[in-house]
Amino acid sequence: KDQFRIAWSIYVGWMPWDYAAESGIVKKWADKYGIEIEVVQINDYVESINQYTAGAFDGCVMTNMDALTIPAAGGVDSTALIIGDFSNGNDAVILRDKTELAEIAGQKVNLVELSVSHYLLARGLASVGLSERDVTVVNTSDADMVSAFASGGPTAVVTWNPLVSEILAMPNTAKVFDSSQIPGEIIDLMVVNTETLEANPALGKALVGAWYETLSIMSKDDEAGRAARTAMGKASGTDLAGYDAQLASTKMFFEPAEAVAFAKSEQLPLTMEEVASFSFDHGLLGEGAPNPGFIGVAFPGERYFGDDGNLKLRFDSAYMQMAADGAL
Amino acid sequence: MKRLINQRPGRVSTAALALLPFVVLALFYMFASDARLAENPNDKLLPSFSTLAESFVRLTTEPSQRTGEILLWQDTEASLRRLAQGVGISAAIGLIVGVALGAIPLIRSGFAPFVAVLSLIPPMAVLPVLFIVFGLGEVSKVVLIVVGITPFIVRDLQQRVQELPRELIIKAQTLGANSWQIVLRVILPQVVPRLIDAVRLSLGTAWLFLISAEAIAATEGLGYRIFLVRRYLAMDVILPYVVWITLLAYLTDFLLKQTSRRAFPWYHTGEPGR
Amino acid sequence: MKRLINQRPGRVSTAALALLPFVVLALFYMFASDARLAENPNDKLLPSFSTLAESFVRLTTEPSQRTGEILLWQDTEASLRRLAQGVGISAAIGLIVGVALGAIPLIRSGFAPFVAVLSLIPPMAVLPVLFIVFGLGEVSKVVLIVVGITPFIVRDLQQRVQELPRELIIKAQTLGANSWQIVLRVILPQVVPRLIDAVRLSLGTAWLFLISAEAIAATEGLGYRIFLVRRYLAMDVILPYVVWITLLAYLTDFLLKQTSRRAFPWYHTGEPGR
Amino acid sequence: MTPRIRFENVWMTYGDQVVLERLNLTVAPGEFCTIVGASGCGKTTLLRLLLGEETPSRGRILLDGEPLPAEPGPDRGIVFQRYSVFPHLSVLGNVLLGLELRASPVTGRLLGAARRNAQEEAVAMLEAVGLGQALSKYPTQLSGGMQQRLALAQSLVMHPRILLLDEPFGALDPGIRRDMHELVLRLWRENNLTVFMVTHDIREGFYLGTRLLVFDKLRYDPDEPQAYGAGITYDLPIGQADSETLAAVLGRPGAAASDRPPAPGLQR
Amino acid sequence: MTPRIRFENVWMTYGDQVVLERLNLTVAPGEFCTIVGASGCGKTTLLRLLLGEETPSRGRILLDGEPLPAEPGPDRGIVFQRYSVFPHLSVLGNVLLGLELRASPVTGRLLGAARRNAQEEAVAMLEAVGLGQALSKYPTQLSGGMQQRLALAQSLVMHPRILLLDEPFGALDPGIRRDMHELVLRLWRENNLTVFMVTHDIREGFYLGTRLLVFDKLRYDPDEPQAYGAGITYDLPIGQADSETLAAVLGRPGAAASDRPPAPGLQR
Ligand SMILES: Nc1ncnc2c1ncn2[C@@H]1O[C@H](COP(=O)(O)OP(=O)(O)OP(=O)(O)O)[C@@H](O)[C@H]1O
Ligand SMILES: Nc1ncnc2c1ncn2[C@@H]1O[C@H](COP(=O)(O)OP(=O)(O)OP(=O)(O)O)[C@@H](O)[C@H]1O
Ligand SMILES: [Mg+2]
Ligand SMILES: [Mg+2]
Repeated sequence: KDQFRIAWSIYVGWMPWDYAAESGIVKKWADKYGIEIEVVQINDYVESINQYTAGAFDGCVMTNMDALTIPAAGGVDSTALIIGDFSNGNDAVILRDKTELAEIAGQKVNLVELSVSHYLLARGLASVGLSERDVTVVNTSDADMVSAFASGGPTAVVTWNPLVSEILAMPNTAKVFDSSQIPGEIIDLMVVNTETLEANPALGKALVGAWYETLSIMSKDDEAGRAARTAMGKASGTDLAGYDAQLASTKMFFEPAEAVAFAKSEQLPLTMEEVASFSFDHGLLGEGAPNPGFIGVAFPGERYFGDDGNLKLRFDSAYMQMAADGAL
Repeated sequence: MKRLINQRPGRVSTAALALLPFVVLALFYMFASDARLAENPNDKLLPSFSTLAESFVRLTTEPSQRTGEILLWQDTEASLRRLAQGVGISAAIGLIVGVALGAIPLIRSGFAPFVAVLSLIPPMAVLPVLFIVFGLGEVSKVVLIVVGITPFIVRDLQQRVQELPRELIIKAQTLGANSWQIVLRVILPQVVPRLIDAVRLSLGTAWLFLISAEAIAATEGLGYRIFLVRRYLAMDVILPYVVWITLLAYLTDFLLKQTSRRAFPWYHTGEPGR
Repeated sequence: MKRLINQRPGRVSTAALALLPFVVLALFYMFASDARLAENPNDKLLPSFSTLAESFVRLTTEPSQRTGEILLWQDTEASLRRLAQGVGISAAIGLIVGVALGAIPLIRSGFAPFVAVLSLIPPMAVLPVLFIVFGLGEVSKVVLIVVGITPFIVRDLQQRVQELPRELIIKAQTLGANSWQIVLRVILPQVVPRLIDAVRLSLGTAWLFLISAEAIAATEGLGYRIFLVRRYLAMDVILPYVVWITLLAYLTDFLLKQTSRRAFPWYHTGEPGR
Repeated sequence: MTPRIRFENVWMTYGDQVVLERLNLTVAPGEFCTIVGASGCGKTTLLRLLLGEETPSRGRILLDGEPLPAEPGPDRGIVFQRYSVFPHLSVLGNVLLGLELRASPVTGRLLGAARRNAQEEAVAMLEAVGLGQALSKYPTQLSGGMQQRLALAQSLVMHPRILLLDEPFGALDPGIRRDMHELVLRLWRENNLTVFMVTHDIREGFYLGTRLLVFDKLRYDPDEPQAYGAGITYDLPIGQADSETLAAVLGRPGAAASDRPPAPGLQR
Repeated sequence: MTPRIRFENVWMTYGDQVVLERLNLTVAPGEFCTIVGASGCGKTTLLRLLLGEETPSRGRILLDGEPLPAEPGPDRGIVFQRYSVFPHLSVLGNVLLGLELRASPVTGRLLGAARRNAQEEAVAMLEAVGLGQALSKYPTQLSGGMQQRLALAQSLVMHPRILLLDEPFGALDPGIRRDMHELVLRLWRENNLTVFMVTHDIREGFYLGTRLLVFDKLRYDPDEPQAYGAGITYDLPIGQADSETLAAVLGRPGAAASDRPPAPGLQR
């Protein structure tokens, strides 16, 4: 097999994929390894993961939580090939006319249910001694979050950028909790099908190569870097300034070595345990799941969380390591 | 052999023929599901019939964590309430505005083009405006249905009123009726069964808008559940819900048809029995 | 004074009356916009007319960064192409299946109930399934339109075929026609203008599905653009797009009507001139 | 005696098309005018003018010496060939309707004693037309002849001064037609009506009327068939109609029908 | 000579309702049978049996000694009161259709010389019925009389052995009707047809036919009106019909109409 399809959707940490595809970087790396890679934009994030899970794509961008609850829980053995970034303030809890997180108690909270926003809310509530029972969660589509809040009805929302900055621009709003207070827990990944990757290491190499070349272009504050970020901004519906603002609250791993270090860190298994227990509590691991560890997660260095007989999600730093070593 | 066009199946073969495509579909699903499950036993996309049945039992018996009610009934109740409100309001507006447009030339000249243009605006595109005006609560879901189907009902009823034989309007005038009386005693009663027809025609669209609205902001409802569990590809929930919605849609349609037959026998004479 | 029901406005007052609601709406918008902007000059919800005009000029002149084409034309072209394909395929299926169901009793017995059930399934609820089956490429957008409107067209055409006077079918047989010839020379040509009517009726729904499909997977198209800028509440882009879509919808409808009038004069005699 | 109806040089045109021209006609109270003429020559238009549904393009129409009201009213009843009764009302409801509308301008309904009185009146009228047994049926359950009886009863219960009939029996079987003729003649005499009745059947016209009006084009231009309208070519007080006149009426080539010039002919 | 049509003890029932009972009838080639009877007595049903659109519930029908085919075919032409021509085809197209269908089973269309020949034949037929000037018009542009001429031409161009007419002139003006009578008689003679014509107008029946069939219930049960069907109550070779028979036919009270028992009556 030498033709592959990967899916991405619009989010600050994934815009490099659009640039990489449009500017020919992906093609260059694919050619180098003698394969073809089609990069497909999908506007509905969940739909892209579903498609990947159903087998329509070989790779897809998603968060660590969704990687666990959708493909892994659906029995599709998946590998987190690239750890692109973690949210460092990009996701936030916002209140209207209130300034303290504890004041959220008793309110209706608009958010995309069962998404990382939901997770962030749970973590935030725990940090002030509240639980989900103290609020009412209203599932609200992300596309309509801004206009919903502008309508004046909702008093509390949890969402991500660029919606956060749009909402914060409205009067009498305050950010009361954000992902910078749980650094490294909301992680944006490029996930590929493990079986496909094992059979075709070229896919992993090409993707990782293309990714870090793109990041090295966009990370520089020179003409080319600004042009790249401008393009990414436009494609996500904003401009350079808007995009830079979003990047500021995102901890991008511009250097592969950083990402490798993150993958090997002690924190990652703990984070995944936290996420698994949240997912289990909300029924995301499926009706048949007896405990949060039902789905095994593997980490670099032969470390595991959960049932290592049912490993379905693997954090693999090998390809990023090659990039760090300049071996691609 | 008779021409194909003249061949009519008997009673039994009609029933058999009618069942056939359903059976074929079920078999096809079964094979596809088996094939996928053989490859990946955790596959969620095409759950087996037994999983579907289990899941259906669970949905209809297990109480929800949030409210303690049975999920399916809770969702059904919420959705049907919204649907009934939305369709009810649309029907009321449709009746009043449609009759006014159809019966009174001055009003028709003033508003028919406006209504025609309104009916062309895709409601999904103006969602933000709807939110601003109607908020995010129950109201906005009902409003989306209303916005979605009222233009059709209004225009259909206007048409129906204009199709009433001119002779009847003249006859009413020769019986001394004033405009109001003509509307009240001649046009309205004749148009109500036609309103039911229009409502039946627009129910499909109403479901569409209901599900879209519930996908945008809700805490319960059939559409809400489908979009929520889509997040973890729980087809074992989605498929029973789809079947259930289809059944509800069929029942609503059937009830409306029967109500119309009962209440307006004069309207239904001459309809083919089959 | 004549009865209200008998009063007809003259030509000039008809035009004035028809314009009135549009003017009122524009004024109403202006006041609402001014009020909001006075409170918060950065308010994005109801941009002033001048902002809208600027934005419209930008949309119609500025090239897209992806392809270098003008955004609005690029989006329009993509959307209209999908719409045309989707509606074209639906019309073709509708014609073939509708005529088969309507003309041939054996086929009707076999498939009419199945089609009736299919038409009740709300396509929005089976979106995930559709995407799995048809992928997310261009195909899926077209397919969503097809799935959304074909059942209606099929059932409408079946109805129309069954409504053709029985006498004509008998007459054709006394002229020696076989079943195929009856379909080809008697039923099909009479049903094509009715197909155009059905397509016109379903265009609104087609737009709805197109916009929904483009919001899920696309990189260009009118629905995509609205989806993309919706998260920034860029009403200065959304409103011109909505007006543009409405205009396109109107034009499509008008073109279809005219085409039908030209091509099938026999079908349109006896229609009221107004 | 003031004439009931007087047409003074009435013209009726639709755009370019002249339908009626130079119409002068005086009808005394109690006359029974039957109107025949080729299809499309303007017979229905004449009735619409009498109804007030249309206003003459030129000239004027007087009712009892006053200008005719410009819209239909309860003094002029009508029975059409079709769609003359309300499908959503029962037989009784159809006849009650006029009484209810007259008595109750806002709700259009009567209650209690007033309703009972009106009901009695309606039933009496229905019995007069032979529908006493079908009070609670809907029009669709009635035969064509019964529907036309109902339409007559509905009009007559309002005691109009003028009764307009537009081919009221055109769709009926000959047998039923004959009964209807007797009914109409009886009602005409009993209610002291002035009747205008359009018919395609000249024998019907001769049999029923006190006066037969034959409509036809007065002049004809083959290049511009719509340039000239129809007028009254024969105005025959019945009884004076000897076989010669009859022959003349029947033989005269008309000019308005679309097929070929047909005379308003005898059913052979 | 084998009879063209032979009914042997034919019964026709719809569910409980007996429409026709004990029908025996022999019709020789070239006869012109006119059929009268009260509304709903089964006249149209008889034609549908002859078409093969319905099969008798009991008994059998023979065509030229063979069992009648169970579906319509080109040997039996028909003209209905309405919907007899194809609205989507021009006048010429309507008449060409049968010729095209016969010659081209797959496309149903003719091209080139074959088309020109068929066209000539069709035009000749249209001229015979007086529609030579309207070849490219659509039926909706024709008057009622012209439409019925067209329907006749369309049927006759196929040279059927039997022509069935179901109240073909019921909707026409008397003047136009008279022309149509002459046309039908001429076509009947020229084409050596066997004609069955249903009419409401008994005079039309007497004038046109060589044989008049009067349908009516043979027996009647007031409690169960649907229990007995109609049969032939009079079978009159025309010419033998003296005024006495005529009076008998006209005077006999029928039993089937819904309004009141009407006789198939004279248009008075
Ligand atoms: N509203 C109208 N606008 C334009 N032309 C009209 C209108 N009403 C009638 N006409 C024309 O006026 C002429 C007379 O019509 P009318 O209905 O009075 O004829 P008629 O004598 O009643 O014919 P028929 O015997 O067929 O009922 C016709 O040529 C018709 O086309
Ligand atoms: N398909 C059918 N199913 C049931 N009953 C039928 C059917 N066709 C005809 N009938 C009944 O058979 C009887 C005879 O009908 P038919 O149409 O033959 O009468 P007809 O003599 O042609 O009447 P008309 O003069 O009104 O045309 C009627 O009572 C009718 O209701
Ligand atoms: Mg008329
Ligand atoms: Mg009949």
